[in-house]
Amino acid sequence: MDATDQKRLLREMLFARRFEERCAEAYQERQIGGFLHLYPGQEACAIGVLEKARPGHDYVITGYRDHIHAIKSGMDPKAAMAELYGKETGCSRGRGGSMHLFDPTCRFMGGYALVGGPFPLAAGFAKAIQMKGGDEIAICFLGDGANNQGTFHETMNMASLWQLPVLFVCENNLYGIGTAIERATVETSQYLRVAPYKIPASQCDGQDIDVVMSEAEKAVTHVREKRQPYFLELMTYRLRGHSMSDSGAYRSRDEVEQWARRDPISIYRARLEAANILAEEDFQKMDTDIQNEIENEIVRFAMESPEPRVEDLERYVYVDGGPKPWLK
Amino acid sequence: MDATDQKRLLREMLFARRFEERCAEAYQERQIGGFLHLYPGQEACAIGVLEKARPGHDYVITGYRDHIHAIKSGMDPKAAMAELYGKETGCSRGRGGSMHLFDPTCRFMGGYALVGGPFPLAAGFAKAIQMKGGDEIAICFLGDGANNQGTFHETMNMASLWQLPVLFVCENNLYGIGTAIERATVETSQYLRVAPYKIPASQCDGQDIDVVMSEAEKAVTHVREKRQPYFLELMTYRLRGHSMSDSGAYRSRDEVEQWARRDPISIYRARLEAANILAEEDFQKMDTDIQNEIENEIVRFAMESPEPRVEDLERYVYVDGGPKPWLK
Amino acid sequence: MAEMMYWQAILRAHDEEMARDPLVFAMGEDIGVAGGTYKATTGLFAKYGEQRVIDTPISENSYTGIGVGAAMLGCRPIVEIMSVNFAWLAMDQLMNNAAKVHYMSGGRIRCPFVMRVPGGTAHQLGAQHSARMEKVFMGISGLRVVTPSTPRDAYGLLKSAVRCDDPVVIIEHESMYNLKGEVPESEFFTPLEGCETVRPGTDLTIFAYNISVHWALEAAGRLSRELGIEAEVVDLRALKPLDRAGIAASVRRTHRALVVEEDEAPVGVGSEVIAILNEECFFDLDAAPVRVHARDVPIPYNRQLEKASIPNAGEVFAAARRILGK
Amino acid sequence: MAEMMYWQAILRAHDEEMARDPLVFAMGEDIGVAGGTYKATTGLFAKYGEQRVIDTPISENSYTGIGVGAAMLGCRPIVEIMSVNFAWLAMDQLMNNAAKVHYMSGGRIRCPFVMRVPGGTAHQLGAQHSARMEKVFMGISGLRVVTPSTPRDAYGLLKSAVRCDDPVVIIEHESMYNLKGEVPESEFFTPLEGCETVRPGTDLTIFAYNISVHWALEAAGRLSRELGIEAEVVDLRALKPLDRAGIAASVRRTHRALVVEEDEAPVGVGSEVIAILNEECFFDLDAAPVRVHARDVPIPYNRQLEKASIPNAGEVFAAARRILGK
Ligand SMILES: Cc1ncc(C[n+]2csc(CCOP(=O)(O)OP(=O)(O)O)c2C)c(N)n1
Ligand SMILES: Cc1ncc(C[n+]2csc(CCOP(=O)(O)OP(=O)(O)O)c2C)c(N)n1
Ligand SMILES: [Mg+2]
Ligand SMILES: [Mg+2]
Repeated sequence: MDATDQKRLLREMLFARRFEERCAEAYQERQIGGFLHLYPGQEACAIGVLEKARPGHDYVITGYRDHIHAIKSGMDPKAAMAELYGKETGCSRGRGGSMHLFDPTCRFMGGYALVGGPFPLAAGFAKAIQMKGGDEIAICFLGDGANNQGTFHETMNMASLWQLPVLFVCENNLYGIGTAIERATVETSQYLRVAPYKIPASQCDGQDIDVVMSEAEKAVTHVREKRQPYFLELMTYRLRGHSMSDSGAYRSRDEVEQWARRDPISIYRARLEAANILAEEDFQKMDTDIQNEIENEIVRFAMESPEPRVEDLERYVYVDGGPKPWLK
Repeated sequence: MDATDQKRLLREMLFARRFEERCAEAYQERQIGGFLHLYPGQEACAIGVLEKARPGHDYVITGYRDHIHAIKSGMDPKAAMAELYGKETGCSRGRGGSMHLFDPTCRFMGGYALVGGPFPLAAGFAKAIQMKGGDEIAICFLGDGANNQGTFHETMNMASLWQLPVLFVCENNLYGIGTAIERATVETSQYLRVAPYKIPASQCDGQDIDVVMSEAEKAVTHVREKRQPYFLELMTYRLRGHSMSDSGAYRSRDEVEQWARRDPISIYRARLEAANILAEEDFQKMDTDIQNEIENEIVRFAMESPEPRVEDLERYVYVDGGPKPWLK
Repeated sequence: MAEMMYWQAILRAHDEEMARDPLVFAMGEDIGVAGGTYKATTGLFAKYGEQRVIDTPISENSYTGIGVGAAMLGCRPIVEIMSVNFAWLAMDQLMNNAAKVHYMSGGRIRCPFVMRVPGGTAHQLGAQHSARMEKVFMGISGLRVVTPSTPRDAYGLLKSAVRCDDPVVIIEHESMYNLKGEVPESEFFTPLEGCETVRPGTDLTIFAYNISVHWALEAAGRLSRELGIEAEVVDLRALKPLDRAGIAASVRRTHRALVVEEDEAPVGVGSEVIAILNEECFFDLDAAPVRVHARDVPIPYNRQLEKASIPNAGEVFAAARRILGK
Repeated sequence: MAEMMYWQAILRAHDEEMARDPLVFAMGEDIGVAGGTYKATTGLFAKYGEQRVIDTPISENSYTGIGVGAAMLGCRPIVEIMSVNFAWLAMDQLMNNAAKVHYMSGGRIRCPFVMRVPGGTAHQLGAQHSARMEKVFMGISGLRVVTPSTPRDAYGLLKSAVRCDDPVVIIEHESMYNLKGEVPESEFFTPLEGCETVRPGTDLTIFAYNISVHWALEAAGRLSRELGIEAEVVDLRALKPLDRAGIAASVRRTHRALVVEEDEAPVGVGSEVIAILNEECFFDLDAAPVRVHARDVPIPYNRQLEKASIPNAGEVFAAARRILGK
């Protein structure tokens, strides 16, 4: 990977961070409502994995913590922010909200609010790919907590049985809301849980994007070439609360600080600086540019966009003008 | 185990066989309705395991193929047969039927018709035992197909996490109705599927009751003493159809014949004969006695028992005269 | 016209749609090698292979979800749930995903998903195998729900459902798979909306659906023969969305209404039809509309008790007499 | 009398019942160490320990089933489902086991199981977190379903539910946990059956439950102040079994009925109340009974659209005027 790409990657992670922080502000300002689950600390996961996949070609799905997955898949950040603002220009026309970003044009198949729900959907995408015969793969990002849902077990079995081209990425951030992993899960190493399904699996550091990319490359290649599932566990940490209403009482400040020292952006920035790819000022400028873009283009777009029309409330329950063969 | 017990065990298996065969007849005669799932071929499983547990003291639960589990748990076979006949004297007062035998007086907690449903119930019994502080254990008998249900995964995790005294017995008869295990399940050895839950597990022959008893003894002792779950897989085969409407098209006659040579009753009978514990005539007499008992006592009881009263249709929806603290 | 059984009509619809469109596929427990519990998929495994006729593990929620995911990419899965009771396990994927993804994506994702399920009380299958769950499916926004009472509709509704871009639940009936009826030989499609008058009449309207249509027709025959009462029988057929206008139109003519449902009454089809009549044509009603329905009990195994739990043609007949004071 | 919030009332009921009976225990996601999403179990973990206040994995169906199993042996579990939307995952154990085991065992097994669940539309939580599912719970035989509209009832119903030998579902509301109200200081129990007149009136009856009781009361106040119309407000409170006699008694006096439900209309509480009125006192009705209900859509995220989906006091007010022609 050359220096341009490395800087781009750093920029993407920093963009992700600032995007999420700006969301938090907009939430405080009551511009964004509902539940808001932010990604700071985990940026290297979605960005690193998808860097090694083919966004726009491969199908991507995740849970409610979905902004960065959507953007890295190719969603216009303006459409993402407008969605959070509930606007008609939002990627889901203001009907979805933070937990339900969708963009089929770049094959981002959505964020879902029920823990464990996306497992079978992802396998279903892979089934469709298999039937259609392309070289796409399906990629499913979910958390450690999700693996306790029955759908995990059921889907792993079928994905393996039917040789579905699906990559399961587990972002293990050690908590499901306020419940520590070891209080909810017997086997805390998630990649060890798929052995009975005979799905190849591995675990790696999720804070160092170079490590993520190198593991992701193997994983993606496996799925794409062998047309079989793979399970990749990334060890990570969320630096903010689970959602905006998190008390934080369930973990120590010390623990959070320890992990903050392994911030994926700092790690990568330090590496690029050490390799003389990036100077201190470059980073500052990058940051300022990003913040300006977010403020002047993205947030402004969201702010200035129109609300959906209340008359359209019942649109999209059923497909408008869908096929009615009985009328033919 | 002394000769008396050995003969008793053989008798129990033979009784189970004849009981089930008589049920099949009664079904043909339309005395029994609904779904009827019979146990021939698998007798050594329930009888062998429960021989090493404490029926009446330990809590037992299973699926719809439940007659023999119920009887070995201590249910009066008359009450079982009367239930199949839908009579008021049936163990479930004619409301349950073949798939829903219940007898709390001997702690047989029921047969259930939804595959996978009993897993959490069994863990719940174990939770109650844990709270009450006795030395009972919960024993859950289910099939190989049931292990593909989400409840398997969810329950194994919680049973292990909370150290619940529950023994899971998987009667692996290689089929779920007409689907062969390898067409539905990646890992065909079921005891290997619980490794990620860190539940001790083993597999053994389910046709030789001596083998079953020896493994069951270890399993039961583990659960009773360590107050932890255990998973025991018994390799077995059902010699009849899945239920009374089975076409048989999914397996070869050859395969069935091969397994018929490993009939648990023949195996044990031969062993007792070889050891001179049983003579040919003993067996014939045993069989005649059993058939007489079934016909003259059990079936007659069922036949002669009264039907439930239609006026009582709405009884048992709610507990009759249950506590109403707001009236106090 | 060919006479065929309900299961054969379903099989024919499967076969035609699978032959036409390579993205149509079927999945469910024992539908392939074993040919389907009610034979509705017999022979398809041999013809279309294991990629398109899939025997699933016993994992209702997730194979439903796999169907939903495949539908989101343009496949047209027909997922069979062996018995409606097992659909409780699949509600998460059906209600949270299939029913909502089109709406919550602002119309950007379509979900042409079909679930087929026999729903009804057969013969002494007991409390866990006798659920009737139409009310559950029709209560939640985003699904379409239809239910065929004849082989003709079993064919035509499945054909339409496969072509429809919305998720559709088709409720069949365990006791009707061997029902015989005329089915036109050339291809046709039954509408997924609207009710159908299956017997015209003037004195009262009997609303029914699925198996209860047969009870209603039997009762209507007796009413006519024995008492000279001419009951109109309306097969609701599409339970979601319900045809408010069609329901009201009949009662505006007959002024009396009776609803027969195999299900227990609370928050059921009967209550909904009555609420619609109250809203649409209250002052056209010459008598209080009446529900004929199952008793509010989990279904007992005993044959007599089971029979007493579920309504029948005799009860419809008696209720119609009561409404008309005859 | 002490004024307390809805969540505090629930907490108090938990605490008293757990202190009294060592077989009462609570389980659910994040209810222990984290104190409960809506604080309704705060402090219990420290007081009763992890054996009795259990943080579960995200495994709704199975921890529900574990609760049901424990109840079958005489424990009294209080299972919290964090949001009613997730209850779709637990329906198998709830509907197939909890609701049916007493009946199908011929009365030989009791299942004193309690499920608590906030059910309702809060603020912009979107389609997968805004379900209202009372109709689903109340449609199936074997369960009891209650829903408190005040802190007093939140306390009293949970107390009664824990003591009850039948499975009980308690539907709370995300937007009411901080609602304040008077709760008597001495122990009391609220009946699990029967409705309650929370405002007497003569001109029409407004039936409501859970959060809609507050809309009804607000509308009734305005009707009285602005138009001199005296509406009776009846809090249904027990949704299963519904109090047919109580429902009819009010309308026999007022002759007009309106039902407010937060849910979309089809096969809902409104339709059931109307069906009951038709059956019990059709000729007492001077006007067609009316439903005020949510629009038939998955709930959209956008605030305006969300508001437009859910009814409010203004709609109740307007509907009441229409009924009375004023
Ligand atoms: C079916 C379901 N149960 C519970 C919840 C509530 N909930 C939302 S997020 C969450 C924790 C999920 O943890 P994990 O999978 O580790 O994801 P993370 O948030 O840590 O990324 C829970 C319990 C839900 N949304 N859906
Ligand atoms: C939830 C559910 N899904 C499907 C069925 C239909 N069904 C009944 S038995 C059975 C096969 C179960 O196989 P297994 O667990 O191996 O038990 P076996 O009958 O072989 O003893 C199936 C699919 C059911 N009863 N419940
Ligand atoms: Mg996590
Ligand atoms: Mg089996």
